[in-house]
Amino acid sequence: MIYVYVLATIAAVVIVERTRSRRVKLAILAALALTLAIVPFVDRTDATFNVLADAGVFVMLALGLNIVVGYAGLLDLGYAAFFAIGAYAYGILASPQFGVHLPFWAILFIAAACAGLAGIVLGAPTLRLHGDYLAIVTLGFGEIVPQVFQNTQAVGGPNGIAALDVPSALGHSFGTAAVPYYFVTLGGIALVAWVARNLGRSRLGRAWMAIREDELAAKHMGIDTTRTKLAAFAIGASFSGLGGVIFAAKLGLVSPDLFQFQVSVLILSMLVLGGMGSLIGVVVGSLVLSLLNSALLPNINAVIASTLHVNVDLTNYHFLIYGVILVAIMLFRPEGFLPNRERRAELHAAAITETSS
Amino acid sequence: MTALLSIDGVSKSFGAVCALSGVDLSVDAGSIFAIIGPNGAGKSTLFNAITGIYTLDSGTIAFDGRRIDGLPTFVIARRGIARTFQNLRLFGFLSAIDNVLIGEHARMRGTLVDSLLGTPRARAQERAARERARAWLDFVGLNDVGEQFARNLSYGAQRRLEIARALASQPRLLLLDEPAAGLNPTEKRELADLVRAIRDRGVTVVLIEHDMGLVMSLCERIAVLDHGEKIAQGAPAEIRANPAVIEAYLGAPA
Amino acid sequence: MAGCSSSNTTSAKTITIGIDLALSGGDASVGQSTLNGMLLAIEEANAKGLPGGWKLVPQQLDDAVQGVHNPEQGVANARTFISDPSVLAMLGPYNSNVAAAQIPVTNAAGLAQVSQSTVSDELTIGDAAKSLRRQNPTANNFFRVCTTVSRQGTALAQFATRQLHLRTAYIVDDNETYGLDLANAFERDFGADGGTVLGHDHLAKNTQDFKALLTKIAAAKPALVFYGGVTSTGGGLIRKQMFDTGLGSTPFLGGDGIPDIATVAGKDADGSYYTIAAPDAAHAASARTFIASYEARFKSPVGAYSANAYAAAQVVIAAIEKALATDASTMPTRAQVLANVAATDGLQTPIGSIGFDANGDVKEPVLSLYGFKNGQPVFISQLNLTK
Amino acid sequence: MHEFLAQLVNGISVGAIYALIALGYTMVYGIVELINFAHGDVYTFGSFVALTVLTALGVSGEVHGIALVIDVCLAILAAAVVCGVLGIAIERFAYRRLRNAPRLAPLITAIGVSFILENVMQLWQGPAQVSFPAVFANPSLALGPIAVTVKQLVVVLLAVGAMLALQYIVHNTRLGMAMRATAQDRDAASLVGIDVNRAIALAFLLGGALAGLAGFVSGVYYQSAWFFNGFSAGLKAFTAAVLGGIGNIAGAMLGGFLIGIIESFATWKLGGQWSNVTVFAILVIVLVVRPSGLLGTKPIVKV
Repeated sequence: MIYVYVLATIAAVVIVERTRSRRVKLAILAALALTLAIVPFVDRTDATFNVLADAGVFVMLALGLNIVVGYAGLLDLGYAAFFAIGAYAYGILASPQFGVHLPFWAILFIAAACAGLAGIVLGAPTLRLHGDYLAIVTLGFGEIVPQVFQNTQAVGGPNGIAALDVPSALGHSFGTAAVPYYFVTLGGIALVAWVARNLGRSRLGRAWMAIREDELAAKHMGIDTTRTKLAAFAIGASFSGLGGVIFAAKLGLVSPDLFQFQVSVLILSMLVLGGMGSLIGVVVGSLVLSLLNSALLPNINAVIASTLHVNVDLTNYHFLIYGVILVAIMLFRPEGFLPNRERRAELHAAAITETSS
Repeated sequence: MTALLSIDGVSKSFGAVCALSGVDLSVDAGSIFAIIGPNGAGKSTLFNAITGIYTLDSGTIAFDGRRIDGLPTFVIARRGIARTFQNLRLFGFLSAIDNVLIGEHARMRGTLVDSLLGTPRARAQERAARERARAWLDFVGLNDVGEQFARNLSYGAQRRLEIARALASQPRLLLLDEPAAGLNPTEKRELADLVRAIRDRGVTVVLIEHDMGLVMSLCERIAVLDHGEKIAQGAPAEIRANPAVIEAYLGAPA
Repeated sequence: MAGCSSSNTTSAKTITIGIDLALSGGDASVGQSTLNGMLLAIEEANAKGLPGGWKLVPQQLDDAVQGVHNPEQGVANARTFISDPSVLAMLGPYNSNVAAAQIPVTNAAGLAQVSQSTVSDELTIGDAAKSLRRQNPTANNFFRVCTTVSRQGTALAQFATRQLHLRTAYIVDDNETYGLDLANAFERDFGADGGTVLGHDHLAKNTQDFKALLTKIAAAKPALVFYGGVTSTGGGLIRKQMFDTGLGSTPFLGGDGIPDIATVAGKDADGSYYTIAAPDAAHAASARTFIASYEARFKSPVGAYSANAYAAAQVVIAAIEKALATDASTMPTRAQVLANVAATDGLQTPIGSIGFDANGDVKEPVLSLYGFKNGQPVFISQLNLTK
Repeated sequence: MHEFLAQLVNGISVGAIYALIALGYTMVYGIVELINFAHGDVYTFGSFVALTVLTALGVSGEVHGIALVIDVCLAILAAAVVCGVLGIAIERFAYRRLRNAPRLAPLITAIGVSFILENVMQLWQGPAQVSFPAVFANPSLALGPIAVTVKQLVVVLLAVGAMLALQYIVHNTRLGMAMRATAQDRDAASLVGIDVNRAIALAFLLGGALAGLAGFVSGVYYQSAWFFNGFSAGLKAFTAAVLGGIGNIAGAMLGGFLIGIIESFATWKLGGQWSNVTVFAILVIVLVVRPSGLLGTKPIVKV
């Protein structure tokens, strides 16, 4: 069923993107929202909504990274650092270890602020750097942040912080079911996507794109590139701070090995696979990769047994399958599933220069 | 008349190469001013020094009576100096209208919250900015290309788009770096008309140009640079008769 | 639907045992051999036949994402099992932090979970464990056939001071949950037993080169080097590189994470000591049989936790069989299986007789101490701990 | 002082391996501006190829005299050739089609190829760490007050030799010239008749061969190999290449040695758990002060 839900959602958002009529768009979005809200009351399979809630967190993260990489063109290979900061904020502010028990909803704001601040602090040294030099410094921060958590016994060292508080809403505890988190991530995605959309059409968003296209020309347009870039880091990071809180609360645990380089790479892959810069693309890319990683690949034996009626053991081939899928998608759709207008044009332009040269 | 831009003893060298040495220049408000000189004379370097890309080795640059040398490029731009580039630097993968809108960046107000939440205020401002942008496109004669990618426009259109983008910041001084390069005679004539129209809107124009015909017919004052030094300054007729200028252009008499 | 399909495709009289381990990436080496131990037990039980013609079906899920064990995926897998009514019990995980994330979920669902290797004290003991079980505080559902790290640390400290008569130690750990806890336990008890700890260092992850650390240790001239960690995070390489740094003759002690260091260190493993939370194979017929069948079935030597894994599976299988013995006409409930697992006592396994205390830990843990000779493990003595 | 020197020697030896891998990163980056994330796995692949050859030659322990030279040369040759070809194959299969695609597309295929290689090696050599024969006898040479093992000497000599050879190839041969021209401006290079595809393939060949050499070196140095090693070694080596100034051969070498030394000293003075943090912190500081790395040249703003 989970595949049906995800594919239907993807179909709906793609139609929304392709439709011109504003009224039709709103109608489809409303229908989608309603359906997504009703589904958990019809389908009671907890595991399904668990996967969807996990995927939802990654959608939020990918939308945040999209601000930094897709909009502002700053290649960030250490995005998991901000995710870690958000998650640890929840670990510290809502756990028996520290005896602090702030409500989940308050921590969402605090963590977004903390992560945003970290975005500014870690972004500042990178301002003079270009392209891949920027990438390697962010990669460095991505390595440093979780290792500092790992080496700090006050936050549990390698054990991290366990038995975190269970959030509650309107006096009802979330309990251990996944569905409440599913709703929280739905809300989170809606919020983050809406903000990202606003930004993309705003003065700030255009300034990011100007920097992405030509930093020097952007300066000549009176754009304060320092502040503008820091704003990208801060806003992108704060999105992942939100995601981190939901992630930690749902898991009931934070530990440093959750935020390694692989996570940054995973989120970046979601972005590139989906189509950088395009909100719909990013959502689709992160849903597809999440599903692949947390539903399809772990269950691949069972899925093949039930669809093809052959019994094979592919547990040993996880990486191979994943790698082949990544390579194949990129070779056949280098611009991603649903690229934005600029990417499509970029590729088209490259193809023209290719044939003409 | 008061000098809008005064450049005083400006020097800049890159390693052993001296790109500018002791250049003085003063541009009156409301004029069309040309900087000419052979290739490598330091003309573009001077523009880069004005817009703060290069830090000066010595000398001062003042705009409207306030020093601007040492300020970051974006601050200089916000003071009211806009420019175009010798090798077009448009935001190629953005639409023409977005290019112009980015030009308006410094003129638009808006807090972070406006950008984040898309407040009614921000949306109203956005609509107004878009209308102004269209007007600028009309002004430079690009009425129907708004949604096309900048890089897909014809060369001449790209040149004009760059001017529209620069004008969108409502500058008081516009620096045009070889605006006529690569244009055909008709386009050059249209360019001259455009520059005059810009000046008539109260914008002072400084241009670097190689086309002498254009320079002589369009500009009120001309400065000549050679090997990083100013060798002459004056009205077109004076420049045309100046032996040092002739020598610089034709080479030292054998 | 996420992984709920296995029950639909097989015949009606099947019971699924969920297995959650890290099976790909950096944890694959130990994950695969652990999985094999479980599969072997299930295959043997099916071959022997269950009451009423029931069949056991293993369903293994990988909790590694992008090559790293991942608690979030562990929870997703646990929920997959919970969503599948044919899953009556769960085996695994390998890592303590995965277990810490899973316990609240499996506890709320009343699904028995038996782990072979998660040794962190906090999973079963004290307030920390209680807060993990908060949904259903009265019904513990998490059991483990391994002993806690603190017990191993105590045993090794006592061995070092009382039998090897070594008084100074340099401690290294791999800065992961198991390794750090073990090293801390050793440090505490070694000191309490009159030893002096000259230094305690932690490793950076994914390192191959330990010469800088060993040069520093050599300068401190310890009588022994203690290693908290597993072979793959550095145990084997450290032992080997001790010979490059003049520490070749210094004894090297570790816990049940390094029985396989000879695969990396070869003959240089001589001079190393480790504990296994089980009686020695030579002293238990069940262990000899197990090793023989394992090697015959998988054509590879047993891994560090293969026997534990086999024992954990035995616990679950026995609990299911006991439920079927009373009524084989319908599928047992999870509650029945859980009650039977909790009541496990005197179950004969390759790692000794297993029974659980109220926390879900083994009642009378037996620790065997090993050394190496010519790169082969040599049994030294058995330590009975009652703590 | 004594320990200082010993740690310096440790750092230089580790650094030599990073440097060899970093050279491959730098070659590839210099010519196609691609962070070849699969490069670390090519290096591990080299270890396994060398191991396979040594096993086939019947080497299981120390070898002496002429047999040592033959065995070592064969193992190096095999590792370098196989990895060089592997490098070309990866370029042909996963990168070439994407040369004009958005910049991040080949980055993702690189990651995909890395996963594929890791899985292939896991299936080939098993998931556990594999022991590697101790080819070199292990006496220490007294070098002043400190002891240096034969292995350490071999590692450093091979690395420096490889760098010199590479410098020669890149700067003094026609092929090297073609590579440099392609790196400068691909279109212009093809206009003057340079086979751009060949030049790029050559960069991957050389990079892969160096990774193969590094694989052999790390095998004999650590006497172990593991399918998962390449990931973190690659990350360090990439860091080294950037620290030195990516695209610059001497810079990659310098960066590699520096990172090895920093790691050693951080482990000595701060504790092993801080070594990675220190490496990356120094990287950040260096790049803030010199945004193009230590030996990288700052691009002049051309307007």
